[in-house]
Amino acid sequence: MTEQTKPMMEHSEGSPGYGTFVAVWAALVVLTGLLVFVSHFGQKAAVWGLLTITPLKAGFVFYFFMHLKYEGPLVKGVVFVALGTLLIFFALTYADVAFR
Amino acid sequence: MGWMVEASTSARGADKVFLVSLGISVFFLVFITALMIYFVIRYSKKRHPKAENIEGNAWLEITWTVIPLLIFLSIFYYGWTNFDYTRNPPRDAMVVNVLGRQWAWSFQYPNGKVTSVLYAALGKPTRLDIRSADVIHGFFVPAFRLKMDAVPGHVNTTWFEPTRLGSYDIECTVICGVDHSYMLSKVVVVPVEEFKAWYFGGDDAPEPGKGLGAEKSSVAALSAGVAEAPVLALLRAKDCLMCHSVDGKPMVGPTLKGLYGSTETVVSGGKERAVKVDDAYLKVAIQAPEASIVKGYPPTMPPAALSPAELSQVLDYIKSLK
Amino acid sequence: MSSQASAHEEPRDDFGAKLGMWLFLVTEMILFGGLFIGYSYMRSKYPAEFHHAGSELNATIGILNTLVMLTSSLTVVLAIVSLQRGEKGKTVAFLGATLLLAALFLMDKGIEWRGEIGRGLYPDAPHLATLPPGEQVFFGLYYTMTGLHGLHVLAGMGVLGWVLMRVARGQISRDNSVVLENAGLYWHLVDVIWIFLLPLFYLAA
Amino acid sequence: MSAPSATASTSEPSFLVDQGPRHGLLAWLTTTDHKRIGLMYLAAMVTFFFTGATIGIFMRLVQLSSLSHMMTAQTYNALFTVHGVIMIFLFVIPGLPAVFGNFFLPLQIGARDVAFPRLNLASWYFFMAGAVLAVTSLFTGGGPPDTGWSFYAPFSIKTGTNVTLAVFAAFVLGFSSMLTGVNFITTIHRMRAPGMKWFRMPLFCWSLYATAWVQILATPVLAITLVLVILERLFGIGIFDPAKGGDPLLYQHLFWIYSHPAVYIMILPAMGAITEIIPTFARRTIFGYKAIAFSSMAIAGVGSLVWGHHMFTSGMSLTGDMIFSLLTMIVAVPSAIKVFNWTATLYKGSIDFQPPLLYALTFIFLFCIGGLTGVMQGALAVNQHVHDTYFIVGHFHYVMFGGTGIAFFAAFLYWFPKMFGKMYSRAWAYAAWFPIFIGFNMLYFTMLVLGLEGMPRRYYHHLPQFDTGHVVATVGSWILVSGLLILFGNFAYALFKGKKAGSNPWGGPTLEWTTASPPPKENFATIPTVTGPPYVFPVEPRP
Repeated sequence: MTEQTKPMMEHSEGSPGYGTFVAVWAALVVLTGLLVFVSHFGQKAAVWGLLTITPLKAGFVFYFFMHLKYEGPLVKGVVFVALGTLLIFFALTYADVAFR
Repeated sequence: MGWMVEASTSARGADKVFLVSLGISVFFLVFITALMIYFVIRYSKKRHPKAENIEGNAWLEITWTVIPLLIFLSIFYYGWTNFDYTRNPPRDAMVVNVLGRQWAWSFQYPNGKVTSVLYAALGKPTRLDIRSADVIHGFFVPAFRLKMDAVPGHVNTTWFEPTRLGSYDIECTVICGVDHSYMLSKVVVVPVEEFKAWYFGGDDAPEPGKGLGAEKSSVAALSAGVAEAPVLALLRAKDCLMCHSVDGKPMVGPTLKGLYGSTETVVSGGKERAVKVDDAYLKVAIQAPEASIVKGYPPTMPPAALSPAELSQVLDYIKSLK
Repeated sequence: MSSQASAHEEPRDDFGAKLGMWLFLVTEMILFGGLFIGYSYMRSKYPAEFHHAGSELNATIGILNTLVMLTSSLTVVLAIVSLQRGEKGKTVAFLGATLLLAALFLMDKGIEWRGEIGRGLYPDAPHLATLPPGEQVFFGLYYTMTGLHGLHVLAGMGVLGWVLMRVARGQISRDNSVVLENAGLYWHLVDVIWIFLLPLFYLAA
Repeated sequence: MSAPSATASTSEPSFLVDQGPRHGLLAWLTTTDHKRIGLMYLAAMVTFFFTGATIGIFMRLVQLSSLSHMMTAQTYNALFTVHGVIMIFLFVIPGLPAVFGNFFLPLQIGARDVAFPRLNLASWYFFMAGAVLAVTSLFTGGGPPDTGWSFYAPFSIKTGTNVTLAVFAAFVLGFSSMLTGVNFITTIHRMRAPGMKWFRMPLFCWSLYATAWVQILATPVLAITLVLVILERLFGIGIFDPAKGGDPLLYQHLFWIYSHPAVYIMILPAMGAITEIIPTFARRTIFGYKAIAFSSMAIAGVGSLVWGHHMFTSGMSLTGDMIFSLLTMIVAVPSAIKVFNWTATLYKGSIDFQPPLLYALTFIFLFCIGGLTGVMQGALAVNQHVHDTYFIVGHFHYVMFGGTGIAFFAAFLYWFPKMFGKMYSRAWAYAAWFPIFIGFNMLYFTMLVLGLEGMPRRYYHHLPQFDTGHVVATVGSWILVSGLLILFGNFAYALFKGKKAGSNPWGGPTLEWTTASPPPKENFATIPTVTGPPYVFPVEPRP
């Protein structure tokens, strides 16, 4: 209502077309294939795949499909805070688990 | 804390931290309260009709951020060192296995002796490996300022070195069911020689700690089996009384009071049926309990190893509990 | 949004609606985050058991479902593009495709669960009780997490179905596309969660 | 607010008068007016508060040794569980944000309503549904739950009592809390009046903003934990059951990841309300506006990271113990900052010692005791002794009752004339203070002492050495309750027979005082334009 008129303009102009999203989808399929491929090289590779490729895929969905790319700093900040909090929850739980 | 007994080395450490943090707390509380009261009187509407709008003072803000931070951090450090102490038992400590279950403690010593009261030798470190058989319990000795939970699936370790003869309360501090508040016992601290005499003695070795006031407590009286019917001692020895009461109180298993002659619904093989409780049923229920569990109770009772003589003694006793 | 009788009608706040939706998604992320914390806690406790139990699952169905899920996410985002371009027919078609894919996903899931339950791999099953404790926990987590995800798929289908109906009736168009966008956001989050579930369970072996 | 440009015309009817097509109760139950929803929360919560207090009285009675036979141990265990569930989930957590937040957030930022009025009503229904479920759990299934409000596994998955339904009730209540959080954050971001910059917001709004973030970020963890307990009980999924490889400590982590931040959900809005009251009656601007605003955010942030201090005796790793103890000490700092700022706001003011200020200062005193005892038990060596004893019970009653509860009363005293347009008897409000203050300290300070002596919490039966303490505490509880009855009797009387209150009886500086008492349905005739900071004195008289 007030000073936040800036983010209102969002995607109305220059919004991406079908092609962009199909390309993103193709990338996601390829990454899935890569993940499955990597996980055949034993437990360690599977865990590394889990820790790197999966967040990358999730990032693609967030960034393009969920239009985060086209959002203002506020929505980006909200997502950042949520993920940061989760990360800290993990870290502090591991402060216990990893040192038992 | 003058009015409380410090009976171990850890208690001394904990009390020091307590007193320091108490002192700081009281200082802050008195300071803030006095200031508030003074301001309210000094700057009341009558005495000070025109307020001054002071929006803040950066230096003051920084001061009262940094000073409390430093104080709190030093309290943390002080608390940590004394805590660390209770978590690192010395190598020469005697290891006692503590088992909590609904609703009793038992203590097993390295030589296999098992007691329901914890015996410890004065000035000798005792390490406690604390386990639980069912749900979480809390092992708490106020006189030692010592507490450690008994968590099923975990072995939690702590230790103490008694500095005073006497008998001290053990209490359960984590809600564990209906008789949580009766899950009590004692630590009995005795001179080393007395402890050795009991520890290395045979089954008939004298109980240590007589004359320490231990027997005055109702708990100790229960545990020591003073003036108990022999059959009650038998039931206790076979752990029956861990789950069955003789006074009508619901526990893990059904109470034995008024049991004989009643009609119960039992579950056997997944089916329910009504049973009149008589000698035949009780014999089965004691020796092969998993075959017919009374509805509403967990199927956790182990078969009790009783000689025929003991069995008839128990049956007579159950009949007598009207 | 304020009441109908209002003399002062508030201007519609599309950005506010979207912000609210994102905040709601935050709660969903943390909801599943709690389960992920539980999973990693247990996995660090029982690495070998998780590895072994993971091999009991059918990775092919898991991967297939991942592809289904990704594609359904694509169709939703395409539906938004078409709505903003005013191509109503396409929007309806894309949303319909999403619903079909979602149904396919649930069907796959159902077949998979039936297979596992048939093999005695479900909580409190006599067979499962004979397995080492870590594997029992694995299956407990597996059913909880995939089950909760399945419920979200079902909820998402409900929302998208409702949106589809309103698009077909012309009640949602390029002027108020924020409704579809918010429904889409929800669906994508469901997709993201599945992206994580795949390696956690199916590729753990 | 220096010269807000607009005020309500007195001709508009108040929000208490039905204006829609519906009338009477139905009009209330279908309203989307934030003020009415706030009052509906208020009605529900006062009921729950007195229910919980009555249960508390019975718990105290049992501790008089001569009366210990009035109920069985099982009943006692059920009572303290129900007391905890009612007080925490139905009163303290939602108390200030749902009642005063709903009512005054839009008024203070110059808006007509919250961002999602219908969602707001839905939150109220979730709240009531949760409450109904909680009450139902007492009379169905295996009887009322006996696990304590913390539902610790594996006891909560083994006990035969009706834990499943009670836990589900808490789950639904969590939903209500989350949706309120979503609503408030969006409202604060989107609905502020023109010129109401972030640092022109009243500090109560800042505290609600911080609270809403905690509600959003922590509550879902509780939701999932409770779902796991339900699944555990229904299907035996084994995640918390050690017999199946599960781990009770995981339960504790997940539970406290929510339930410690929940403490800050309880206390932050209370601090916010106090921050409104003090400058109004000191007739001067708040000392250190930004410090207070930022400390709210800091409490919300760091407060979410200290849950492990509930687990110092659970067998957590030593590293965990150390990190959580350290963080616990750090979270005390922003609270200390607030206390210093409040005190400094009294300095060189022109203090009008009205009942809200008396209760606000009482809050500071009691909260200091609560906070400082918190610091004491944050020290690991001390914690080992006092954990799970009456010391803890005393401590958290100082924070939750002495803190949030008293702040609730202070806020009610402060805003009552605005909400209902009536004024209560100030003499009786002062009179109620004495029994409340004396009874409170007799009850809970004694608990602190009992805890140090080694009295464990949740004990039906206590050892004889604790007799005296229990008698003192029980007598204290009677005095406390008589004070509460006077306080609320005064409110009830004023509701019907109170003198008319003007639109700004206290000379409050913030926007809610510029509109009529009670406010009209649309809050403001025209949306005000804000030109300066919130606490500017002297307040210019309204035309």
